[in-house]
Amino acid sequence: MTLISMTVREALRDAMAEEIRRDETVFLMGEEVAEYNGAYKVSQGLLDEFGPKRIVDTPITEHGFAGLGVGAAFGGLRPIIEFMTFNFSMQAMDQIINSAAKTLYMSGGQMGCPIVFRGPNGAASRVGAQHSHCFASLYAHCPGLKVISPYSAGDAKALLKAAIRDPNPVIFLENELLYGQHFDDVSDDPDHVLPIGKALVRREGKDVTLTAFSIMVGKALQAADLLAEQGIEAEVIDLRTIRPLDTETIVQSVKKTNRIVSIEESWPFAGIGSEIAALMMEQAFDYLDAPLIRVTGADVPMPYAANLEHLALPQVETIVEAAKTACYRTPS
Amino acid sequence: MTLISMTVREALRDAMAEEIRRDETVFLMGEEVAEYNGAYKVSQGLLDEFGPKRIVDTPITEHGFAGLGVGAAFGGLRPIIEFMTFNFSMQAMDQIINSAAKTLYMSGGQMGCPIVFRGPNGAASRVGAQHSHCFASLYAHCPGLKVISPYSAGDAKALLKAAIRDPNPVIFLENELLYGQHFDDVSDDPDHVLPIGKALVRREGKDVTLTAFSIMVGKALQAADLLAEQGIEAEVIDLRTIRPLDTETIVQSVKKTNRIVSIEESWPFAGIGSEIAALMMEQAFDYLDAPLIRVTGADVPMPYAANLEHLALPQVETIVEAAKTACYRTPS
Amino acid sequence: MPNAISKDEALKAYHEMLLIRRFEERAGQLYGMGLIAGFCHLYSGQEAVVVGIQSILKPQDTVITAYRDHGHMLACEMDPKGVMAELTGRSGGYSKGKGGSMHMFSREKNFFGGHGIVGAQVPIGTGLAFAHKYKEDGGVCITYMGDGAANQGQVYESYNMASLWKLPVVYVVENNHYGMGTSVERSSAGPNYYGRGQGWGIPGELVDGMELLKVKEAARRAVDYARSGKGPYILEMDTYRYRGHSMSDPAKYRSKEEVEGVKEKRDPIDHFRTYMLKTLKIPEDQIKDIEEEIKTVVLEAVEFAKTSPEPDPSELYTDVLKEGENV
Amino acid sequence: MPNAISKDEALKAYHEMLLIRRFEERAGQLYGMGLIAGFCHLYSGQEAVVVGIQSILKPQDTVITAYRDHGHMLACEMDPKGVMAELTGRSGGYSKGKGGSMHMFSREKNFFGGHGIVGAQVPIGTGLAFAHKYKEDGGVCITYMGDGAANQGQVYESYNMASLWKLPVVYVVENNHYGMGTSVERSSAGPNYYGRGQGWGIPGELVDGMELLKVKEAARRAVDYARSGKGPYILEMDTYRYRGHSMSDPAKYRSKEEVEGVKEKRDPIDHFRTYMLKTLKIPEDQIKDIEEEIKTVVLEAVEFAKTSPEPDPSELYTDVLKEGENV
Ligand SMILES: Cc1ncc(C[n+]2csc(CCOP(=O)(O)OP(=O)(O)O)c2C)c(N)n1
Ligand SMILES: Cc1ncc(C[n+]2csc(CCOP(=O)(O)OP(=O)(O)O)c2C)c(N)n1
Ligand SMILES: [Mg+2]
Ligand SMILES: [Mg+2]
Repeated sequence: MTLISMTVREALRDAMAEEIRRDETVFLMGEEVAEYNGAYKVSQGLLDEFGPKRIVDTPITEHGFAGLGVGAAFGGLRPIIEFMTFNFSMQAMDQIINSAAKTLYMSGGQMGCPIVFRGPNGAASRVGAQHSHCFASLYAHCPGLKVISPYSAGDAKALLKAAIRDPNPVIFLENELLYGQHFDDVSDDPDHVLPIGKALVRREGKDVTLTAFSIMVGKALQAADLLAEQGIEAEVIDLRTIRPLDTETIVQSVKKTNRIVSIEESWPFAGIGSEIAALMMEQAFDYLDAPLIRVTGADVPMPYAANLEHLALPQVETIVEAAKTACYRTPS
Repeated sequence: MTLISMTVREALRDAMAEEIRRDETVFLMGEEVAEYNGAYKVSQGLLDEFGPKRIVDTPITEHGFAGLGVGAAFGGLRPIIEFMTFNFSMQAMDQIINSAAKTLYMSGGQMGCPIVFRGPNGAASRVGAQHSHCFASLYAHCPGLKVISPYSAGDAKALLKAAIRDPNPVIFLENELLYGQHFDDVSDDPDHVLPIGKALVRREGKDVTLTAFSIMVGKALQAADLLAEQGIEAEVIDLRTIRPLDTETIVQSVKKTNRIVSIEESWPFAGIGSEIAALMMEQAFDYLDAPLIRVTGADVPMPYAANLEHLALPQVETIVEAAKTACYRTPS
Repeated sequence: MPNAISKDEALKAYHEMLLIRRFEERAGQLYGMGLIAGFCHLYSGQEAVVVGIQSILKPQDTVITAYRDHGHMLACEMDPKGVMAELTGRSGGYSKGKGGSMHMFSREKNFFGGHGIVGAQVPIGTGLAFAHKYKEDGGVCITYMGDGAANQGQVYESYNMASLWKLPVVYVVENNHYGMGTSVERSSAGPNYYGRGQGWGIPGELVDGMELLKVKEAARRAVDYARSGKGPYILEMDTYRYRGHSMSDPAKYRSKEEVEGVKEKRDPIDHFRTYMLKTLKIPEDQIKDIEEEIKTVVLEAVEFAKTSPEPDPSELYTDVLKEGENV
Repeated sequence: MPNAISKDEALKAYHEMLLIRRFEERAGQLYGMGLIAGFCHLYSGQEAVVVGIQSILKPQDTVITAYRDHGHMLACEMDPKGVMAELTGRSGGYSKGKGGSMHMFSREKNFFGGHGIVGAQVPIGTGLAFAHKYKEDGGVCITYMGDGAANQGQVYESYNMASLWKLPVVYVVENNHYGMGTSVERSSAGPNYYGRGQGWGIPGELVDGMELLKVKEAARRAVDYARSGKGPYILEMDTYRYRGHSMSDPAKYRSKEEVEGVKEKRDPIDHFRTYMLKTLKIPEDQIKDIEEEIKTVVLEAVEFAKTSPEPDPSELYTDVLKEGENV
C-alpha cells in the first residue's frame, strides 16, 4: 500500500468508484450526481464509467428518494444516497430515522438497512442560514445510525468505503470547504478500509487535549502549532466517527493532559462538545485539572455578511485562547 | 387567583380556549383536533365553542400544514399547530427549523413567526419505536426556537398561554401519560402566564440536585421521597423550559448540594443531560464533589414488549441508585 | 363461460379471508384482556383487498403496507402464531416482541412491513420496486396505503420517480373512507385517488374492494402492466373498515346504520361464501370444514401468543446495529 | 379593438422588466468582483413572468418565491439599493446583510421571501392565503415555484389543503426547463405541470411566459378566480433562464444554440419593446429615456451596495428571538 496525494473530493470519488466496481449492488443516487458529475463534482466521471443504472440522477425530492433508497436497501441493494447538502436531509429525516435507523430493531434483527447517506454538512462559504446547518449532533443522538465525519482525504476514502460495506445505515458528513484540499494520506489499495468508531491522535501533546472533527481538525492543528510556540503542547484528536464515539481514545488522552477543549463548528446546545463533557464527567472526572471548554459556532442561525460569518465560526485564535484558559494561562 | 385541580389535558384545553377567546388571530390546527376533539381529547369542546374557522382539522400532511402554519404566522395570525404526536413532526422539521426558526434572523428582524407547535412527545405506553421519540434535545439544539416541556397541569396551562403569546416559534412538548393526571396548581385567572425560561425547584434538598422535565419530574419526586427515607435530601428541579435553559437555577442548586443527577427519558448521546454536564463544567466545576450522573432512556429504539419497555425507560429505582452513587453511598 | 376462479382457488381465498376475520376478532379480545397493548389496528371488512391481490402474485413479488397490517401478513402466508405473538410482545413474535402490531416483517415471505408513519411505506415500496428492476428479478412490489395516507407528499414524490423510471410497482389505495375520524370528503380534495396519478402519466382504476373477484381481475391488469415494464399503476379499492381506527377509537364519527349497511350488503366474506355455494356449487360441508379449521388455527395462535415467553432482558440491547461486514 | 394594455402600463412594465435585466447584469459583475458571494441566482430571461403578474395585483396581495428572487423583489417595488446591498452583505440591505441573495423580505411591500429550500415556499404561501381568507382582507397570495420544485411532495400537500379549503392562492410554476442541470424531461414524469392540480380539482393553464401580455391576461383569470373564493389556480409559465443556475454554474448541459435561440426569438424585453414601438406607437425616445433612467438607478444601487457598511459585529446576536409579548 502506497500513500498518495489527492483532494478530499477525489478521495471520495475513488472510494465510491472502487466500491461500485467491487459490488454490483452498490449504486449512487442523488440530485445532479450523474450527468452534472455532482453539484460539487464529487461524482466526477462516475456516470461515464458505470452508466445510468448505477449512477442515478433524481428529481428534487429528498423525502422520496431517501425513502426509495431505504426500500432499495431492504430489497438487497446498497444505496449511496447523496444529499446535495445535508441541509436538505431535513426533508428526509423521517425516512432516515424512523425507517432506516429503527427498522432493524423493530424487526427483531430481520431487516438490515445497508445504506449510506452522504454529502456536505455544516457551513460552506457565505451560503446563509438555510445552507449551513451541521447535523452531527442531531443524527448522532439516534441509536441505529452510525455517524462519520472525516477530515483528511485518506480518512474520507477509507471511511467511506467502510461505510458502504457496513450493514447499517451510515450518515457520512463531508465538508464542502475541504473538498478541494490536498492530503498525502490516501491509500491506493482498494482493499484498504478503516474501522468505523476509531478516533485518530493527529498530534501528540501532554498539556491539553483538543478534540475536533471535519474541518475543525485543521483549525485545531493550526492552533496546536501556535500553542507550541507559546510552550503548550496540545494533543489533537480527530474524532472521525461521531457515533459510536471513540471515548476510550479521548479518556486516554485526558488522563495524560488533564485538560480538554472540544471544538465544533455547530451550535453549543446539546452538541458534540456537550456529549464529550458528559463523558468526561463520567469517565475522567478525577483526571480533570480544569473544566472542559467548548469551542462552538455562535448560537445563532448562520449570517450571510462576511464579517458576521467569520464571527459565527470558531477561528484558530478562539481555539488558542480556549486552550490557554484550560491550561490556566492568562489569555493574551 | 385561586388554584384549582384539574388534569393536564384540561389545563391545556383551557389554555388554548382562553387564548383563542382573547385574541382573534389565534387558531388551532391539526389532525383530528376539531370534530374528533383531539386524538387524545386535548381539544375537547373547542370546535363547539369556536367553530371550524378557529379549530381546523387537517389532512395527514404534517409537512404541508406545519408550513401552512408558518405562512399564516408570517401573514399575521398566531397558529397553534398540533402534532398528533411529535414523532410526526419529523416530517415537518424542515419547516420548523429552516422556515420558522431561522427567518427572523435571515430577515434582519423583519419576519417574526409567532407559532406554537405542540403535542405529545416521548414515550407513551407500548407504542413502539416509531411513536416514542423524544425531541427535546433535537429542537433545543436550534437557535430561533424556544422549547418548553412542562410537568404539572398548572405549568402546562400557564406556559402554553405564554407560548401562544410569545412572538417566536415555540416547541411545546407534552406527554401523553400525563394528560390524565390531576394537579392542584392550576390558576383560574385567564391573565396568569408564566415566564418562559424559568425552572422550578419542586422540592428543596441539600444533598444532591435532581434535574428533570416532563413526566420524569414525577419520577424524580418519587425518588426524592425514597432517598429521604435513606437520609438523602434531594433537591428536585423541574426544568420546564429546555431552551432557553435556566442554568442559573441549576448552578445555584449545585452550589448548595455539590452533586447533580440529570434525568430524562430520551437517549443519552447529545441529550439534555449532556448539555447540563457541559454547563456544570463551565459554571459549577469547582462546586462539584462528584461527577454529574446521567439517567437516560436506554440507547436503543423503543421496544414494544412490556418487560423491555420497562427496562428502556428510567425508573424511580434507577434514579435512586444514581443519586446514591452521586452521594458516594454504596448502591443497594 | 368458465368461472372467474377455480374451486381450489376459491377455497384458498375464502380460507384466507376468514382467517383474517377470525384472527382480528381474537386480537380484539386479547386487547380487551390487556394482553395486547399500545396501538392495534384491525383489518376486518377489508379482507377481499389483500386476499384478492395476493392471489395473483408470484413468489418474487414484494409487499409493503402501513400499520393496519395483520391481514397483509396472513395473506402473505406468515404464520398466525408468529403474528399473534408479536401482538402480545412475546419472543415467539415475528420481531421477537420488539416491534408490536405495527412493525412486523418477513424476509422469507417478502413482506416488508408494517410501518407506523403514515405514508412512509410508499417511497420504501417504490425502492423495493427499484430493486426489482435493478436486479432484473421480474418482481413487482405491491405498495398499500390508506385514503388518509394518499394525501402525503411523499406519495407524489414516489409517483414521479416510479413513472419516470418505469418501476414495477402497483400502488393500492385502500379507501375505507376514513383516516381515523376524518372522512375522505374532509381530508381529500378532488374527485378520487385513482386519478391522482394522471398528472404523472400513471394509469389507475377504481375497484370494488369488497368483491374478491373484481379485486383479483383488476390486480391482474395492474400487476401485468407493472411487470411488463410499463411502470406503476394505481388501484383505488373502495372498501370499509368495520372496527374503529384502532382499539381505542369508539368510531362515533360514523352512524351505526352506515356500518351495519355495509356489513349487511357488502360484506366480502358473506358475499363470496354465497358465490361459492351458488355459482361454484361448492358443498357447504366443505366450507364448514374450512371454518372449523380456522377456528383451530386461530385458537392455537392465541395459545402460542399467551404462552410464548417475553423476550429475554438482554434483547433490549440487541438488533440496534448489525455486526460485521455484510458483503 | 382596444389595445390589451395602456401606454402608461406598458411603460411601467417595460421599466420593470428592464430594471430586472440590468440589475441582474450588475449583480453578476459584482459577483465576479467578489463583492457578492455564496449562492446568487439570476432571473434574466424570466422577467415577463413576474412583471406581468405583478401588474394586475392589488395592494393587499402577497407574494412569495424561492431563492431566484431579485426579479420578484424589484417587481414588488422594493428598493434596488436595499436589494443590491443585501447581495453584498451590507447593513443597508433588506436583511441588514444577514440574509443574502436568497433571504430577503419586505413586510411593507408584502413580499414574503426569498426561500432557500426548494419547495418550502409553497406551503408557506398557502398559509399566507389561509391568512387572507381568515382575515377576510380580500387578498390573494401568489406563490412561485420552479419546475424542479414542482416535484416536491409538500406542493401536493399544499394543493390538497388549498383546494379543500378554497384558499385564495395562485401557484405559478416558472418552468424554465431546468432545475440546476436537470431538464424537466429528466426530472418530471407526466405531460405538464399545470395539469397536475386536476387530481385535486384545481384548474390550471399553460402560458407563454415570455410574452408579457399573455402573462397578464392569464394572471387576471387566475387571480380573479382565486379572489372570488373559488380556490387555488395553477399557472405554468413557459419561460427560460439565460444564465447558469447560480453564478458557479457554467450551464454546459444546454447547447449554445438553445440559449441563443431563445434570446433571439423569444426575449421578453425585446419582444415587448417592439410591441410598444409598433403597436402602441410609443416614440422610441420615450423608451430610451427609460433605458437611461434605469442605468442610473442600477448604478446608484451598485454604489450604495459597495459603500454601505458591513453590519455591526453586535448584529451577530440580534434577531435570533423577538423580545417581548407581541399582542
Ligand atoms: C405521519 C403520521 N401522521 C399521523 C399519524 C397518526 N395516524 C395513524 S393512522 C392515521 C390515519 C390514517 O388513515 P388511512 O391512511 O386512511 O389508513 P387507515 O387507518 O384507514 O387504514 C393517523 C392520522 C401517523 N402515524 N403518521
Ligand atoms: C430541498 C432542496 N434540495 C436541493 C436544493 C439545491 N437546489 C437549489 S436550487 C435547485 C434547482 C431548483 O430548480 P427549479 O425549481 O426548476 O428552479 P430554478 O432554479 O430553475 O429557478 C436545487 C436542486 C435545495 N436548495 N433545496
Ligand atoms: Mg382510511
Ligand atoms: Mg427551473
